[in-house]
Amino acid sequence: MAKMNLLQAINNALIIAMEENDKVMAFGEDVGHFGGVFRATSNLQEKFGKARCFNTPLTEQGIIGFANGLASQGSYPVAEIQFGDYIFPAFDQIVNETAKFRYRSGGQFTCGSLTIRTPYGGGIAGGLYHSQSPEAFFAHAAGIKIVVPRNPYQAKGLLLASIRDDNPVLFMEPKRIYRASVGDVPEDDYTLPLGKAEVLKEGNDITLLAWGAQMEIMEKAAEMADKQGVSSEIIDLRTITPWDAETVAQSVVKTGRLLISHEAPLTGGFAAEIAATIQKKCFLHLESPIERICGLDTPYPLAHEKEYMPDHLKVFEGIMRSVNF
Amino acid sequence: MAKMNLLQAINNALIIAMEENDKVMAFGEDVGHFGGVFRATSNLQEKFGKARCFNTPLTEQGIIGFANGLASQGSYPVAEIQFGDYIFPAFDQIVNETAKFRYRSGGQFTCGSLTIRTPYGGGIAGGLYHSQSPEAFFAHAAGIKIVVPRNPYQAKGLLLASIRDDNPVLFMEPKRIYRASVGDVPEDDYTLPLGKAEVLKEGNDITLLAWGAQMEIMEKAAEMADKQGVSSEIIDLRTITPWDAETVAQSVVKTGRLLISHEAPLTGGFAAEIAATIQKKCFLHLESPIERICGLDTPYPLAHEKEYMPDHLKVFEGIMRSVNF
Amino acid sequence: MNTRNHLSDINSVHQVKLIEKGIVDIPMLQILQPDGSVYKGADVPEVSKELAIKMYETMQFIRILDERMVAAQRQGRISFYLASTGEEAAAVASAAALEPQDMIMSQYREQGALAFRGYTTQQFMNQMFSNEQEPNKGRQMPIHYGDKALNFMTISSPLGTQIPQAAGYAYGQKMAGEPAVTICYFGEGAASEGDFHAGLNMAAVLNCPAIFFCRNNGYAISTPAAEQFAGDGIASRGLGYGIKTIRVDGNDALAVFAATKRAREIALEEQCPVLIEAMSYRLAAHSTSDDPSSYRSKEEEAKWADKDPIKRLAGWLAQQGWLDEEANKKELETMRQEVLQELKRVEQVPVCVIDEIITDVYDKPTWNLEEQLTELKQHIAKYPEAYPKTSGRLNHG
Amino acid sequence: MNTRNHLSDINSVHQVKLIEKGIVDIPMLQILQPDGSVYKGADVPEVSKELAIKMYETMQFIRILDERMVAAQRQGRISFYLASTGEEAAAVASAAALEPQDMIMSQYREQGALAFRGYTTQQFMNQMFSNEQEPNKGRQMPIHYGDKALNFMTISSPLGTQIPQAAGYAYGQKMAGEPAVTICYFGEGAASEGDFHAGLNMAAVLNCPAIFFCRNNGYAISTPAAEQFAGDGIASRGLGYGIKTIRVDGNDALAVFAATKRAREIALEEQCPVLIEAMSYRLAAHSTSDDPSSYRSKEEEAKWADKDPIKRLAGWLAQQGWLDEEANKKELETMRQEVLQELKRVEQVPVCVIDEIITDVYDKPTWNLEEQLTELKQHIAKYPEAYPKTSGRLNHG
Ligand SMILES: Cc1ncc(C[n+]2csc(CCOP(=O)(O)OP(=O)(O)O)c2C)c(N)n1
Ligand SMILES: Cc1ncc(C[n+]2csc(CCOP(=O)(O)OP(=O)(O)O)c2C)c(N)n1
Ligand SMILES: [Mg+2]
Ligand SMILES: [Mg+2]
Repeated sequence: MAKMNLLQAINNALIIAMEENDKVMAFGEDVGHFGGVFRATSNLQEKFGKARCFNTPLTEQGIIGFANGLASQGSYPVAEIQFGDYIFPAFDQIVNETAKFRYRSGGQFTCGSLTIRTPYGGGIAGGLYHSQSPEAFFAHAAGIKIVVPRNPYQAKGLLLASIRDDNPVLFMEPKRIYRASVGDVPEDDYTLPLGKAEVLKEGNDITLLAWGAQMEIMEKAAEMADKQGVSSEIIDLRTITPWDAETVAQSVVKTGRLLISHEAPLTGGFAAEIAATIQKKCFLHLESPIERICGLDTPYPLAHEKEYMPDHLKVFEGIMRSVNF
Repeated sequence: MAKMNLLQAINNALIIAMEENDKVMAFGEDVGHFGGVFRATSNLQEKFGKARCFNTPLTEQGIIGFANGLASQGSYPVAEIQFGDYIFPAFDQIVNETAKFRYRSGGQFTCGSLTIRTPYGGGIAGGLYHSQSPEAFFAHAAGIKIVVPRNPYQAKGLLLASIRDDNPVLFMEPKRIYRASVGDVPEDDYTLPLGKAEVLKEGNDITLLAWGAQMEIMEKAAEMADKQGVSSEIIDLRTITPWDAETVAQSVVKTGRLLISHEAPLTGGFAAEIAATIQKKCFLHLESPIERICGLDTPYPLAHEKEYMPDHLKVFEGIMRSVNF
Repeated sequence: MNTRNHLSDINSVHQVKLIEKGIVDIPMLQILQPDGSVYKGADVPEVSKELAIKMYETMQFIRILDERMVAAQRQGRISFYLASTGEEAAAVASAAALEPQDMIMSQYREQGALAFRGYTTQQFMNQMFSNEQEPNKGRQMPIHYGDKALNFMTISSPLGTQIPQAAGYAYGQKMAGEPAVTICYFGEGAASEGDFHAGLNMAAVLNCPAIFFCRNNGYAISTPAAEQFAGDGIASRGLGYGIKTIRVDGNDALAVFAATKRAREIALEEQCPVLIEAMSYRLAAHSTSDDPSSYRSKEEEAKWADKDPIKRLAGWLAQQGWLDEEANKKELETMRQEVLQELKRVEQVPVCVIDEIITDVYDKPTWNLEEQLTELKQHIAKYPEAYPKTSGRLNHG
Repeated sequence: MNTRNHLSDINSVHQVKLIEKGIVDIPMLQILQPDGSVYKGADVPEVSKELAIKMYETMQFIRILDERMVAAQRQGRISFYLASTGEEAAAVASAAALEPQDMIMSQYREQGALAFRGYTTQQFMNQMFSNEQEPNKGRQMPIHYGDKALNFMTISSPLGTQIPQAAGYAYGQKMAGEPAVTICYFGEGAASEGDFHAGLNMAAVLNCPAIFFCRNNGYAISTPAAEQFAGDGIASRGLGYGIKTIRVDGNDALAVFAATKRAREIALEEQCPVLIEAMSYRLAAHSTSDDPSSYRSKEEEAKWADKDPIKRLAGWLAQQGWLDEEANKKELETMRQEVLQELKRVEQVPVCVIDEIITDVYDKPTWNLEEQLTELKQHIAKYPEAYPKTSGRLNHG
């Protein structure tokens, strides 16, 4: 065990993956010598050489196009997109190519070995273009998995699982807590399962569902609610697609209430999918409408960032609204 | 009044818009002399000259980037993306630029005068890349409107409204019924409101909600249900964002049941947003879970197209499941 | 900082000097004259009689297949087809210059390359009829071939996407130490996509052994090259990327062969990309959905019909004394028969069972796909007549 | 088909001929030597004393502003800053060659162009402090300026997006018959984006009067130019697009001025784009989030510090007898004072009222935004201490 922050855990996972399999390659803008603007790929070039950890030209569509080809050849690309906000030039390569590669070829060719890492989320005074949480844009594209860790331990285990999983994974890193989230992380190799949510705290009155950096906000809100005598069950979804509807449904059958929270704008966010599915699966058990505490339907503002964020106070209010329905 | 098919109605709307305002310009791949691969822009170059109706190089990101600049300058670009499936290279320009142009500049600069036209949808033996319905990918991006007409009359009125609306509009044309849908269309100028759903048929037992080419499938299914004594209220959403929740909610309060259908894959489709919102707004009125009859969570297959489609039989089954809940 | 790309080696000038079109001459490699005789002083590449005949017959086969399938589409037997008439040399002769281990990533008009690799009439038909014998499982439209055994990547409709992918694939080959390159075909239209820029630049910077083969056939559907770009073709872009570039007459099989052979040598030896621009003309309609008469003249087409690459190669073969007219006639007849027979056979082959609708989305179907399949099968069982292609084999196993 | 881009004018060659780097010489326009004296035989552009002083003082102002704001960021007074130290001539002298009606679309390191247009210290501060006096309403990070009155398009962080937009903007100016061009600034890193390719190609084909001004400063954050491209800079790409291209010493204000002036003439008269590559060096860190010491040497930086564009212009001004050292010193002192004063003032100005969180998404707030704002205001009213920036003015009107 070692104390690591989230960045160190990611770096550590990359080292383990690259040591184990020399087909694993890490690349992206400033990823090489510099180690990435957040330093997630620090020292990889020194350790594994310039051929396996390198800078690319400044083109996200190129990075993912290149990575798709490299994956289809049998290598294990771990491509970094410097900010989640800059993943959109690669949208076609991800949604039309990565996600459909295997299906269109009847399984002859795949990008299954591809992992795309990108930092996401707000709370860092980043404004419109350094704050977005784009998971929902990708959740509508069957064929890729989307994974979001909430802390260093999760980050390492889920990243190793993502790299090894035989499906392309979009691995979204909560940059607000890159350094703030520190915890015990085994130095050895381990993986955590994709597609499985985790119940962080059991409770009886309401299910709180979120992922990534939003988890600590759920915990804070749950504490507030606890003081009001409301017992929350907290679930970390961990994998956005394919998401673990069973764990969520089981919890909602028990609590009768569900609140989902994400930073991305409300409309068309992934909470909508969860709400739509759960209202169907748990129709007769729901005691109040499913609450969504999300970002506003605006671009991400800088000056009003605090107001924009689905913070613990808003989540708390949502909990109380739900239990008092 | 004239009989027009959907393509002719669109062509007619473009002519009216270009006659009225010489800042309206139509362009895209093969849009010029050829009139577009579906011929929606036929004769525009002859009528309005090569400067106002022209071919572009084959680059969707370029087309929309160019259109964004042109719109911000004060012109009225009507940019065509040849197939909805090929809009993704322009995703960054649409989601990060078009949609955020006004917000980020405090209203100083806007792409409000931009209209993006693109054919969408399956049922034409197009397989993975000539069949997609990408509306939900854009519905998560605040700042653009998304409009889908169901027939020639609607197409003309909504397209004219879209071009004149002071917001960027993604205008999605149901290509399966481009020629098949024929109807009376006034030759004069008229517009239909954006953001307003239309109740096509009143009914009491269930609300059927869809848009575009899916409307005729709803009507067919409603007829089948009618024979089983089930009275359906049919609503054409027409505008995906901002969507008319009020009209839908009013209907659901009355019928107590809702079925939403679209061709796009279920997970993360726009039906999810509608279901999530309506389960909240109408919680105490819902008598059965909201049904979603959608495409499968796979890329759009060719050989199994018929099986993939949310056809009238599947919708009918959904209706019966809902009323028999 | 490596100064290679920054200030060193740049001369100073003290008047505004415009760098303009025309300052570089990018000539076109031609070896065969229209009648098949060799240009004076031309370097004729080493081509055995066997290889020459194979190229020739592959080109002929493709012409026959194209003609027959365009007709089949008109008869409503397939939904879509896309011919390469007039451009057979570009695809066939370039493929002939490669080794089997080289990966081919094509756009869609390179059926000649696939045929040269050994794809059979039967395989072509299976794909075009989207049946269960097709390795891609009939999921894409006709002509979207792909065959892992032949190192021919499954075609994807979105244009240009294969270009950066080819750079990545080639990088992987290099890392694996394989004596192999990746060839990436695309049209001059597709070269306008952002992915072209990304792919070529990355290949150059990351030293990827890839051959970027542009078929400049003058049109992208209805859009003439003059409305596609304003530079000197696609070749002139090679310079900007620092990529060695060859322009070749795409209707001259020997020239295409020589250029590609050389490109492959460079790519492999120097571990770097090479760009080839093959000048040709799309004699065919863009596809069966297109009618070119509204955007170009019969005269223009006729001018290019005269430059038929098959005739040109035939002329050379004849001059070599390698052309056995009698044998070739028989061969053509066999091809025609085979195409007809296969057309008949294939119409009897069913599409994949419905279970395949959810496979290959992921490595294993996820719970939501399983759920959806179960529901779908129940639904089909309830309405078997509505889904005739699959209802008969619902519970096959 | 217009044959311009297809087969006419192409010479035939009968041996494989490689088109390679080095066959074109793309020299760099230099007028001033490091000490400010004019190169022998150089065409010195016509620049009045007044204009020369304005350029010089603008460059000085930007240097002062940059230094002060980097310090302010370190003190935690602003969240982010991005300096243009060493590159002032590129932005200022190019802007000086334009007319006020020309649209400027910048990347983010062209504060010099904005200052030249007349943006005041007060305006700079308002933006960097995201306050309610800022016309962009404080929605973006510091340095994302934009001012409609000055024809300076609001900056957008995603790189390269403004390049095709500039083509479109220029096309609109042309259609409107305006005697105006659009200048589009971008870095050599951003030139790797697909949007660069799309924008330049479209501008060339559609004859857009735009100046594409690339600041090649050797780095994109930590990535040196050599890992960004393998060709001869960005200028060598102009050829491929058929765009007239000028390479200029970006640290030579007079050369930048002359090149841009000429580019503007061509763009306007010939209604076509022009590409300028200005060779410079990012003496500053990429931004306040960056520390360049880990990826480049002090020696390299020192070498470039010697090429300071401000000193160079000062040398020339002195030789012209236009430099009044005393007056300049005063001017600098005034600038410094103004920056300090404005820094103080601006910290008192509030951010926009919360109602602005939903404006400008659409022309009018949609129902969902209205709903969200209402809820938000109720929420803030309930927890005013949690939202100190806005709770005080919740019901302002
Ligand atoms: C991204 C994308 N945009 C548009 C299309 C539609 N489309 C198919 S083929 C074609 C023209 C391609 O021209 P070119 O690359 O020159 O190849 P050619 O057909 O001449 O062989 C177009 C526009 C597409 N398939 N993909
Ligand atoms: C699409 C996109 N990708 C990545 C980034 C992150 N980023 C900001 S600046 C920068 C480097 C830009 O370098 P260059 O264009 O050379 O400009 P310079 O900073 O040297 O002036 C990067 C990678 C971004 N802003 N947008
Ligand atoms: Mg072509
Ligand atoms: Mg730079």
